[in-house]
Amino acid sequence: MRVILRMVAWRVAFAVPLLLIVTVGMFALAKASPFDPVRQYLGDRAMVTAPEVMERIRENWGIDRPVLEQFTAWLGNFLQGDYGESRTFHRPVAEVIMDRLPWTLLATGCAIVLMLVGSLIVGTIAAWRRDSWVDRVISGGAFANESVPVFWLGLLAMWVFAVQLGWLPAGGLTDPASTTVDPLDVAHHMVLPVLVLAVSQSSWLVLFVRESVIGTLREDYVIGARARGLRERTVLVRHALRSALLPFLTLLGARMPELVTGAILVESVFSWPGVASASVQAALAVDFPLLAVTTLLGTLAVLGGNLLADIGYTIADPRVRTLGVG
Amino acid sequence: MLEARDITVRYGSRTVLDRVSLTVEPGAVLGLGGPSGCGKSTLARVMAMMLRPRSGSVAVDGRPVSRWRQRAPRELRTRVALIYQQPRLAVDPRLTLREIVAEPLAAAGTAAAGTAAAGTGTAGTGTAGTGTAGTGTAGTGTAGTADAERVAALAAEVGLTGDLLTRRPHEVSDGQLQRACVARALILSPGYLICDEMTTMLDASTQAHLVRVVNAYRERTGAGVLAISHDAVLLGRWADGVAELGQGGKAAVSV
Amino acid sequence: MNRLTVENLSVSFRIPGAVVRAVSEASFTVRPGRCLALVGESGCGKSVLAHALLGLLPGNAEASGSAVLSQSGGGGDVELIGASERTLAGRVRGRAIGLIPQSPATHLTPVRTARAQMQEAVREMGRPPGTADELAEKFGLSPADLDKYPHELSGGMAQRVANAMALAGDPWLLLADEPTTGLDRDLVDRAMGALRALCDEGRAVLLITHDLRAAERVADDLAVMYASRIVELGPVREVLDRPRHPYSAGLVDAQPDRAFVPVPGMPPELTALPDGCAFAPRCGHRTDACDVRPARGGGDGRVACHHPLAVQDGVQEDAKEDSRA
Amino acid sequence: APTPPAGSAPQQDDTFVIALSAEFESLNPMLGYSPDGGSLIYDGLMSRAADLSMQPALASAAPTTAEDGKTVTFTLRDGVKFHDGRPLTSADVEYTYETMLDPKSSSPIAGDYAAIKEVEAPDATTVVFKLAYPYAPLVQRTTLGIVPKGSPLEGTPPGTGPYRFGAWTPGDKVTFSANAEYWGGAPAIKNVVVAFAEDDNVRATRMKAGEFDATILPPKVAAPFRTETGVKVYDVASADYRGIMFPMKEPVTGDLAVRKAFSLAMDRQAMVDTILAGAGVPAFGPLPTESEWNNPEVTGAGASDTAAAGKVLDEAGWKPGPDGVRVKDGKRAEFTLMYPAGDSLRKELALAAASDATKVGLDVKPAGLDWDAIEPRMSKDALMMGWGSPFDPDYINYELFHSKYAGKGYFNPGLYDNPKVDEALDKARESGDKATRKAAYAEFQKLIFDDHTWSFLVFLKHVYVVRGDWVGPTPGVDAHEHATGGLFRDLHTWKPAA
Amino acid sequence: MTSVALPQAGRRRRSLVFAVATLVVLGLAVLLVPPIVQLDERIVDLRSAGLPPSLSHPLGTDEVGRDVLLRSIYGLRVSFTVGMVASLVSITIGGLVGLVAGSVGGTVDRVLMRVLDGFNSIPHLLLGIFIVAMFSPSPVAVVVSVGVTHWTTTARIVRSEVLSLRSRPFIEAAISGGASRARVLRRHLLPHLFPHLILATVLMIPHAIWHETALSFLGLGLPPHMASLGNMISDGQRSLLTGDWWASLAPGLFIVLPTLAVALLANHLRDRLNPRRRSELSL
Ligand SMILES: Nc1ncnc2c1ncn2[C@@H]1O[C@H](COP(=O)(O)OP(=O)(O)OP(=O)(O)O)[C@@H](O)[C@H]1O
Ligand SMILES: Nc1ncnc2c1ncn2[C@@H]1O[C@H](COP(=O)(O)OP(=O)(O)OP(=O)(O)O)[C@@H](O)[C@H]1O
Ligand SMILES: [Mg+2]
Ligand SMILES: [Mg+2]
Ligand code: NI
Repeated sequence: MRVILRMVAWRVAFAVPLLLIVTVGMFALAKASPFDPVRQYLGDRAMVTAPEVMERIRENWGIDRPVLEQFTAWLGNFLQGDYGESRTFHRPVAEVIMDRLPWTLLATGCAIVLMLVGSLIVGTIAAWRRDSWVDRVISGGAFANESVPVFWLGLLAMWVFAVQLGWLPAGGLTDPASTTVDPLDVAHHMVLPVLVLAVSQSSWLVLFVRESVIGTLREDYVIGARARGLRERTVLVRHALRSALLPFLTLLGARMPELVTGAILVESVFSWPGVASASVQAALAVDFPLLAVTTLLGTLAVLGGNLLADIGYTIADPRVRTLGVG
Repeated sequence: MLEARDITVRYGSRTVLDRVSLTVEPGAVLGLGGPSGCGKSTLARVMAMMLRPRSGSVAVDGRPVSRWRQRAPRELRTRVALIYQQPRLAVDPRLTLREIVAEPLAAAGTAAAGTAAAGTGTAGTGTAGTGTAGTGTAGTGTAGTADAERVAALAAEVGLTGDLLTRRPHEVSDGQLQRACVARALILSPGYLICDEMTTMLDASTQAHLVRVVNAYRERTGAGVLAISHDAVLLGRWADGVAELGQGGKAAVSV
Repeated sequence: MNRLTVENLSVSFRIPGAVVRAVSEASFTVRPGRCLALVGESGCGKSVLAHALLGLLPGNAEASGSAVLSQSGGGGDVELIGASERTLAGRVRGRAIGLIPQSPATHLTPVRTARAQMQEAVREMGRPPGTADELAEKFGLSPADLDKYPHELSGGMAQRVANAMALAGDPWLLLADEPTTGLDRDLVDRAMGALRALCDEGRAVLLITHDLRAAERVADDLAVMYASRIVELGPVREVLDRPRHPYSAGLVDAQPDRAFVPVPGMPPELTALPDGCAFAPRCGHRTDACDVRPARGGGDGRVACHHPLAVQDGVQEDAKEDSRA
Repeated sequence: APTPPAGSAPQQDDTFVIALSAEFESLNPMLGYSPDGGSLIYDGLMSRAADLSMQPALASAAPTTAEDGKTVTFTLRDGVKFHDGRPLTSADVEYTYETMLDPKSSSPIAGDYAAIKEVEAPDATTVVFKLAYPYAPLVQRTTLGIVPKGSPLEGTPPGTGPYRFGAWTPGDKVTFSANAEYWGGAPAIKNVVVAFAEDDNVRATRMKAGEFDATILPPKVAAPFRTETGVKVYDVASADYRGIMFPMKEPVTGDLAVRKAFSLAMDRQAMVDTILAGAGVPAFGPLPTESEWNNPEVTGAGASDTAAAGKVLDEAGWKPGPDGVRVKDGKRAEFTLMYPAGDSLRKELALAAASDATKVGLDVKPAGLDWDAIEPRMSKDALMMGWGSPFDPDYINYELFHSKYAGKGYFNPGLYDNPKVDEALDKARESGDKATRKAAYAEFQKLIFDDHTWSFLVFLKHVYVVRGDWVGPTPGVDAHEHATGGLFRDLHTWKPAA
Repeated sequence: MTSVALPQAGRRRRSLVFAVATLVVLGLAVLLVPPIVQLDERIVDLRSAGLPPSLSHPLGTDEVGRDVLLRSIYGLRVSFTVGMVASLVSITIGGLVGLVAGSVGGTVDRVLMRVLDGFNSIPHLLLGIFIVAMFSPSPVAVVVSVGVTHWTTTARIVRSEVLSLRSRPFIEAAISGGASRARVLRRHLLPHLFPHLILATVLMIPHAIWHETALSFLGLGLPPHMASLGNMISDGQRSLLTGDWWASLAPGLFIVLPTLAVALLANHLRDRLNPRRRSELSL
């Protein structure tokens, strides 16, 4: 317990400078990128906008001022709780985030849970029935799944479940015609995106679980557990899988950025009004105020995910605990 | 002289060893007994520089040890060889027995191996009665074959037949594995040998055989041996003196 | 009545370019109330034999012969060799036959405490939760030590955990592979006492050990194994006091409280066992007859040797005489 | 209102769901929302009918323009109320325009209204536009929606249009409800939802699944809907063209013969048939044939004419080299054709154009780039462009072809400079007389056609897919951009077919 | 009799034959076809667009009349090179960082892990976009952008395994035997990590190809008209709706088949690396 508390404290202490560095990095990237925020802001209209008008917008935004000045101004405002105005959405950043974040959290949260449980079960079954057709289908499917763009998977799911079978709505947060946000309706609309996000991100997890369980299944302690006459399920879950959890937990933390990328695509395929899809628009439009906040959120998610993973494997593997992880 | 002075070890808040001192003289066999769980293996790890004690000091031939585990100087580390209590845990499951025995040689590089071999002289003159002649003249020929021969000789000396050397740990019995561990410990000609329950799972004949091998080595090189065992009879036959570690980690050395 | 009858059990391992004959034609019977001790040179196949009885051999092993488990409790006889995983897991392992593995530390799942694993075994065997502590107590393990993770256990503690855990399912037959490794004198006594008590309660124990003194105290019968074969099998006192196989005699003599000299020579390679007596190359009585493999014979079926030692203490009878008899 | 795809019956409920590819950036006219009309919430002073004629909307009649062409006066319609109940006054109009023009607002459309010097409201129903220079297209520009005075730049102010703004779930949809008091009559469709789905395939799939009532799709993706019952596909002509802009100051593309041969080599009909799946027509100039301003002389053959192209090149001294590529004075007839990488239509057109060009010995290398990478190279390399407005011909063309704009951003990046063109454009812009303007534009079209300033390739047809049977949809001529405009501009007049 | 069912040797052999055959056929196609049949990437043939598979076009033609098979073969060459190099780059960086962080520990570990968090904070897609945008789009830029962003996963896996391994007694025994830090890493830690590293490498290949597509689509990767599998897949996206399935099936298969083949080979390799598995199969 003390180890964990100390770890959390360390992480929190590290988080502040890290967040600062990440924003500076983001700012530098945004500056170095060849994208022109004004052109992106104007979109199609950029073509028919006089250069003088563009110049004026640039001036209004202050993006012609020195880099350092721009950054300190932004940081100052940020620390005072003023997150600025999103250029892509023409609205205050705080509002954009508040509108969208809950939906992203909801969908990705569900997807993470589904992904975890699903890949543990599926991966273990594949390892257990190694080289059988079940294993072949699972691991072949996982490799194929990793080769298929998320986008495709989304369209395919939509085609099957929404068009052909008509079981589930194909997209959106609620029924397009409804004017209220009914939880049941949202849940119904959430099924496909959550499923697709979970499936699209689970190849690594499934295969790594399989790999590790295959490894542990041949260890003496699993034979020991068998010798005790434990049920196969107990042997599999509490001995083989339990000891194989380490890389899996790590992967969870490490796959966070991939999950965000997946969320971006899934949100855009299923017209899910989350913050992830907004972040790509923000990046392409070099909408720094929004980009900075989405990046900070992303950083927090990654830090949180990694911290949980680290705590997880300190708990999962007592041998690591004795050495301590920083 | 391998000397441990006032060693205190704690795991978490539990004190396992409390100011224990122990000295292993070159050329002598010191037995160490004590109830199960009293900290004998822990003390062995401390003396092999593999565990940093909470307090206390270890000195090898008068040289105090200030850094531990990986950081301890190589020559000090290899000066003290430790035979672990659990052979299964102490070997890399991916290596063959031959690689396990040869590993310290390979790690030292062939130059060091050459001197090690030269230092011990005939390695294979075993008591095993196999008649396998050791190569007394190391440094001649290619270092690689010298190493290989040395490994083969040592393996024969501890009673490992040739077919076993190509197998991996899970393909041999625990006793065979333990013998490989003994060979591994001897291969760099350490000045001190710590045998943690070396013979505990071996049949009487093999046990006697290994004790002879260690004794022969000790006599040949003047190495000091710390023999940890529960078997008072065995220690009586083998050791020059026996120290008793009490429960709670108090040492009551009775030589 | 419960009984385990092993007949002509052989186990071999396929390895690249060779076959390891780890157990050859082993035959013996284990009955309730009796303790059979199995001793022999390191690497002669004792552990493999035990694993074979529980169907725990790796994939490259081949077992032949038969090992029939008869149980009075119903369910009929079970042929252990070649039994299905389901039968073994559901009826045999833990419940009918318990195993104390030789390297207890590696047979514990490293990421869970000893207690968690112990409780689990007790629970799955349908015994009350308190059993875990009771069993630990039986082998002199304090309940506090049960809360440790395997890597925090000392060698002896791990051994005690393993001993206790083997009894979780209250099996009538215990296969104890070196159950005293790493235990101090008191604990050895305690463990041996516990094993003896088991036998006295009407259970059976197959005790694999290197500790002949301990075997002498606990066991009823003693089997000596050499190079994959059981070369001598008889009442424990008989065998220890009057070993008839030269190897048995050497083994007895090698004890620290006796001569403390090893049996001369190297053990044979199990990949290239001679056609004749495997001990012959190390044997002082070797003759040409030894080129033919001796069967366990000699009236009481006790020893497999062409030149068994005389029945009288320390006096060697002429080998030819013996075979005449 | 999702109806099961099988159910082909017209709308059962009163909500109509339109799917668009791009989300509105804002719903505020001052920030550039729907300045060309077609907004559901707002009305401009004038509005545009399906035949592109200008009709008074918030103005009671067409405006009067002073002699010098620099003062334009509107009188407002009586009794118009904003959705919040406030009556419309000229102060609102003045506020809307002035705020939009205020540099501080950073309004992206401010440039279109550069001619306006100031807007005055002498009394409650009169609005006077003072112009910096005579600007005939002003009337066309007054389709900009009017908001109540004092409306902030953020948020969605009330309008006077047929629909009230309901709610906006960012990233998902915007809902509108009918304005029963609309001055033009209450709409039959009571609720409109505009949902956003950027990807064409996604829109098509969700349309198929019955989640949308109407959407706009690329022709190929729309094709399967043509055979579906209960769904109607409208191919709406547009002024939306794709063409290749040549850098005029470069040695190869600067040569008229090269440009002409290139244009002759284009198999425009194949492009229409294959790339546009038939939903388009070959283009030879910037104005569609539907436009009253179109000069019919500017035309050509749909198929390629490699013989003629070869002849043009031969005559100009471009002789085939050893590798088949023509050479003149040691200069290979090669140039790069850029296209925006994310736009598959332009990519396919660029590839088709490049392969057609190779057939006459021109070595054209396509390059798919991001717009930001394209921008600095526009004066050096040819570019697959897309523009087109069916409204006043002054729109865009002035900036694209007038030498005044040479090198200014996306305006005339090829540095085209023809004084005669400048003159024609200026004349047409300043004249209040339609006949004069028409003549000037006819000349302008002829001049750029003869110069082959651009190789126009195709006009697209915008394909709308609408579920249900409706009276009211009237295809007009679409512009390059088509948010809720286009077919949906008169949504409030749509009624279910009996 | 055995606790782990021994898989039929025949099945294993069949899968090996399949893997090798697939790789050989595709490899030969990639090596031999380009020199024989030239592909001019800008040439399209609108008059024969969207043809279903036939003798002259075994896998049909795409939306603008290009032969799908020929493009797939060219695409395979480009995409697999990019995918493999990117994968190796990321695995190498990740492996090294993970090894160092895990085995050195302490401050080095902390700092490396926070650097890693920093990299992870920016979604791959975005970081990739910026990286490619800063250099000019080319296969090298794609490799860099994917390699530089994807090492983090490997690094974390390796680190966690190292952490767990280095407290094991056998590592201590090696240290005690005089092994240097580097030798412990190379000889004792690395081989234990191989299964994970191999798996990660194989999985990264299709992932890198996918990233290449995403970047190309934004105008930042390979030229969108270039014959790469990623481009073909994104071009073929519509075929789901328009019915010319062959346009996307072929490039899809060209990604999945070699990936599966490599995965199968890797499977066999991992069997050889697992000592117990190895003896079970008598390898
Ligand atoms: N890594 C560890 N973490 C926590 N406690 C430990 C650890 N290793 C050993 N211990 C505890 O330290 C004590 C001494 O252990 P050690 O292994 O030194 O005993 P020992 O004397 O060798 O016993 P045995 O004769 O049974 O092998 C035991 O109580 C054990 O539980
Ligand atoms: N998986 C395997 N593959 C090949 N050979 C094996 C395998 N397992 C064991 N053996 C061999 O079988 C023989 C018998 O091994 P076993 O473990 O039964 O010995 P043991 O009698 O228990 O010895 P010890 O007293 O040393 O534990 C040994 O020679 C060993 O090398
Ligand atoms: Mg110990
Ligand atoms: Mg054994
Ligand atoms: Ni990625």
